[in-house]
Amino acid sequence: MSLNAIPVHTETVATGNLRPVMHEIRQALSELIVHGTHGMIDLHSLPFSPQEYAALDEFLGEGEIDLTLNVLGKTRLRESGYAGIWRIEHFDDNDKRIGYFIEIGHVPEILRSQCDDIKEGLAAMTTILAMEEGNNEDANT
Amino acid sequence: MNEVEFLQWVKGPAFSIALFIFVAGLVLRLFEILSLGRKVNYAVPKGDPMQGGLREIFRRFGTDKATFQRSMLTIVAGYVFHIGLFVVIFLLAAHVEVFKSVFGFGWPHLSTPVVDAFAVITMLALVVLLIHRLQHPVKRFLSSPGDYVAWVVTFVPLLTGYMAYHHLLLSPQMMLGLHILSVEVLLIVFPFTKLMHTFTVFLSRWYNGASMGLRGVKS
Amino acid sequence: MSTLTLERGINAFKAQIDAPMASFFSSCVSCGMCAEACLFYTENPEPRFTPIYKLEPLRRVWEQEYTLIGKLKAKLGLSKPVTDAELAEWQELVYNNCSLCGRCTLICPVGNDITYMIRKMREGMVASGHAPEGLIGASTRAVQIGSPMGVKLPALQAQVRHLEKSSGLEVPFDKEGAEYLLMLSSMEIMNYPEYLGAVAKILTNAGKTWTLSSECFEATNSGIQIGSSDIARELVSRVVAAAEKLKVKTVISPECGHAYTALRWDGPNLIGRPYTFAAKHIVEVLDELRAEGLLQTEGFEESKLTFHDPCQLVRRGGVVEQPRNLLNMVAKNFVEMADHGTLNWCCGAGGGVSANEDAEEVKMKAFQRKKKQLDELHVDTLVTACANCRIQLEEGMEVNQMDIPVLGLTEMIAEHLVERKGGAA
Amino acid sequence: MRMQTPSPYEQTLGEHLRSQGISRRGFLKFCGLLASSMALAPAMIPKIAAALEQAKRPSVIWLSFQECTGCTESLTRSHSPSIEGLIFDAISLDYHHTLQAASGDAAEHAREEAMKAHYGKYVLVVDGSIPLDNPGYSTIAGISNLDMLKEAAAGAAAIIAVGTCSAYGGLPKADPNPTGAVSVSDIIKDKPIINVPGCPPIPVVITGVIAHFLTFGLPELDSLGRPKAFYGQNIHDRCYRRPFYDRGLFAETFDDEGAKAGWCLYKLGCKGPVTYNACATTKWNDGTSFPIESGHGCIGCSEPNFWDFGGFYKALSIPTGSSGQNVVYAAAAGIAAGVAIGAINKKSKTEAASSHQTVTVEELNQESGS
Repeated sequence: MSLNAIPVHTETVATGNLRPVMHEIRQALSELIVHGTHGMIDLHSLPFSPQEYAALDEFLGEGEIDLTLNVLGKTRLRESGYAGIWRIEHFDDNDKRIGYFIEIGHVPEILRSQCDDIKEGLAAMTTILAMEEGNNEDANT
Repeated sequence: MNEVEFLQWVKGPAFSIALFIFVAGLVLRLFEILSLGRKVNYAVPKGDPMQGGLREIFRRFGTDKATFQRSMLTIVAGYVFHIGLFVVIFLLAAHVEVFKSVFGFGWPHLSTPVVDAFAVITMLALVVLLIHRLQHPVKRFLSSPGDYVAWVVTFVPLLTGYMAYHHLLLSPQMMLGLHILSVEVLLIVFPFTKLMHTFTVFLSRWYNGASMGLRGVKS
Repeated sequence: MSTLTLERGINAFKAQIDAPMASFFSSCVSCGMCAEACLFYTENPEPRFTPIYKLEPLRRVWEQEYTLIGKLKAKLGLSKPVTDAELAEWQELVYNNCSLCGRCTLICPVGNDITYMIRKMREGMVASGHAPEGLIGASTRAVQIGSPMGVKLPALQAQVRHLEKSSGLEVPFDKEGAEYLLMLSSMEIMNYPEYLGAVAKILTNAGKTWTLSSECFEATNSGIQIGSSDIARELVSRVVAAAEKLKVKTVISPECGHAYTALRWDGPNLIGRPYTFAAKHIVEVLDELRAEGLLQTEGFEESKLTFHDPCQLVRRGGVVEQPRNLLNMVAKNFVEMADHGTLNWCCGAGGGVSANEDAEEVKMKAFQRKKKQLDELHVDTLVTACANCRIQLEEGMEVNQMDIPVLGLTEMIAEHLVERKGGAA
Repeated sequence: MRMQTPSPYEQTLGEHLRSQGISRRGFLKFCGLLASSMALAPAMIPKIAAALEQAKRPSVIWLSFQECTGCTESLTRSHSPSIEGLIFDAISLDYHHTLQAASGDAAEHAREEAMKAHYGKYVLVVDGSIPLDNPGYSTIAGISNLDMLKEAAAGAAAIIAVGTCSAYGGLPKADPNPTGAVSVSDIIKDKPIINVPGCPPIPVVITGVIAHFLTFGLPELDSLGRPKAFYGQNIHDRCYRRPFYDRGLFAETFDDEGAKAGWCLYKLGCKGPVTYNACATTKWNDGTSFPIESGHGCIGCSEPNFWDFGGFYKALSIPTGSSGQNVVYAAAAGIAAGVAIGAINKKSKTEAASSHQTVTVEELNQESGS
């Protein structure tokens, strides 16, 4: 049984955190333009009512990008209606959301191909190529 | 003793002791007063002492215009803090629960922000009255340590209660503990200080009113 | 011979303290409002003249003797015993600066009867030898001569003879079974002899039987003013004895405030039993006659006049409407003072102040309150129903160069009296 | 969770995760979630990543004393590969008598080995309280809890007291405390102790504390020895029902309209206002809800002596004694004392009245003349 099936219906409540978060996002966006700094806000660490989550969603709107990454479970990246503001939702293997961040930046940090991974890939590619070439040489001989 | 143990202590044994002293003290003080007795009055009454007594109990909540003008600050600030105290003590939900646990029945409460506002106004009125007491030549002259003790033990529970509610300064346990402790101090000193007027005011008004009633004095 | 000592004073305090006083002391929150209610403070604003402060030694005795916490404080040395020097210091506060007017008692928000306590405190002051000279003299004359002013029977008899001769009225002495026994105050005999004539005229005209007593004509009671129940009892017993001997129905208290209190309220308690007669103030008697139609007047005073309520009549006696009923019979232009009736301000000389030479300066200061009240009104005439008030008011007017005549209410009524057919006259 | 024998070469955590096939992206996601779980600002994520890269996999010895295994259950019930699972994987759990495959002498041997090999470096985790009345009340392999704790604590770098029992005595210590139960900090005074109370603690808080210890060392603690990062939040301040409290809207029973409307549970005994824990934000069961959200007041399980806090269903403000009865006794005592004092007063007054000497004018004049 889901929580919603229990006949407890919370009246609309305001924790008072919505406005400050909106302003924090605006501030981070202007920081991005002026100093180029990345900003991140952890929505899970704040008390938010479902209504406030919905209100924030509506405020941010939908943008052009909606990506899903497969990293330790899914991670969904959505650009908001405002360029540079991203919603980042981390899910576990059971598609349970375990993290919810707002990131302010040109590209979400996690989307970039990471140096370590690139290095590892380079190493792997080099090995594979070397092995293939080795095989070819074997074949040629 | 950590904060939680402190809170547990003030809610448990300390409260029991304070309540015991308060109730026993009240009863004792009433005996102390009433045991001194009153002589039979042989004068033929012109009016009903009982009626006069009851009338004065209520009439003295008000005052004549000239007296009001002469003692406006004392009366207005006095009223404000007395009403405020009543609201804060008896109409805060958390307090109603306490009374319910003592008496076995409760009553409706006001919403917390309303009581909160009353608490602030009450504290302001008390501060105004304290300043007035320190400044006014008669009040300053009349005031004994007992008057200031009564002020302090009334003010501190309001302040600590306000701070506990708003989670100010100390941890909520500590503040709530201090709040309850300050109320216990209030309860303990209550019967033996000026605070006793809470009850004797009705007795005094009744005695005075009965004398007035007997003489047929209508005010 | 035994002497008055501190010990006897403290003992008197202990004996006087009762439940109401314990309650009053427990209730005081030092709000200071009684100061504003007291003309001895408002006209001379020194904090020590605050009514409740005048009781401080008594309060301490109560706390030390009759409260657990007080006993503890005394044991710990936190509260010192009351000393003789303190009582000497307090004499000025308890006698010179209090007229027992009862205004603080009326205003006190917690309902403390401060006046009652001052009266009780004077018991201890007397017993410890801290009563003022003037009141001691008055009490001594009252006990020894029969009048605080030293008026003896022959003086009254002479006045009566003069009155009978000039008015043709009969002024009976010692008439057994008369309805009324008329009591007088020495002040009336000495200062306002018209009073006796006025009453004689009204009572005779109303067809009432009345008499004076040759054994006791003085209604004032210095024992009440000095605050000694022993002396007050002695004095009031004489009135009771005279009234009971003559088997009168009613004893009429004269135009005097504290005589009324002494006779009407304190008397029965001093002798420890109810009277066999009624005690009434002359104003009450006159109003009864008016109500019965036995008192009719004609003509009106044209001048603008106001009425000074004697404290003992209004605040301590409940006589508020009666003088107004009477005044309205004869006055067209009667105006009230801003604070009147039970809220009236004292003349400044009641409660023994007038008999206390130490208080002469103070009582003129206190009169300023009455002056302010009168200055607001611009009246031509001031009427009152207390000889003591009247003397103080006249003196105050003179000192302050105010040109307002002070009249006695009874005399004013007598002047407008219509002769009844069938009246004894 | 693998039981591993200590290897001479100690992998760093970063290396360990990578060897588990976790990509750098995964590592970043992990660090982000870790920051969130440690209640750290997202700006700390790069620092966490750097610290984790360098951190050595620590040896952990887990001792269970007077406990119900609820704390371990709390941890193991979290779904894998959850964030807490990953952290747990990142440590070398060398002894945990409920979880380890070995039993009997072999198990105890593993503990002794680990203690010897990592002396001064291992992390000691304790759940359960320690009975002091009689060592026989709780023993493991014939060793009393007290002895085992003292021995294990001697070589520990730090102690993490998991659960309210080990942190504060918990349920075993509840009045009348039949076993004389005490907390770890009552016994061990010379080692850093991190209290992770809760009955049980939130799993991610347990692992978050471990992660914090690995990345940044000892966390900042409050006056009750709890990491401020997780226990700095007052349940009441963070509660989504707080607005109802502020408006004075309270459920009076568990099934009234107020309860159905999700009003504040203060009157039903909620101890949120004096409780510090991360429940209101971190929540339970993979973020599903927390007790208040499910309609039950907070019982204050992360606070000392919560069992004896005047009843779970009594409002916080209610005194714990039986006040009604107290008032009756007090009134009776007051009457008894009052009657006695009244009698003394009356006697004193009667004596004063009877010793009164009549005042005469002769006396007055004599006195005034003198």
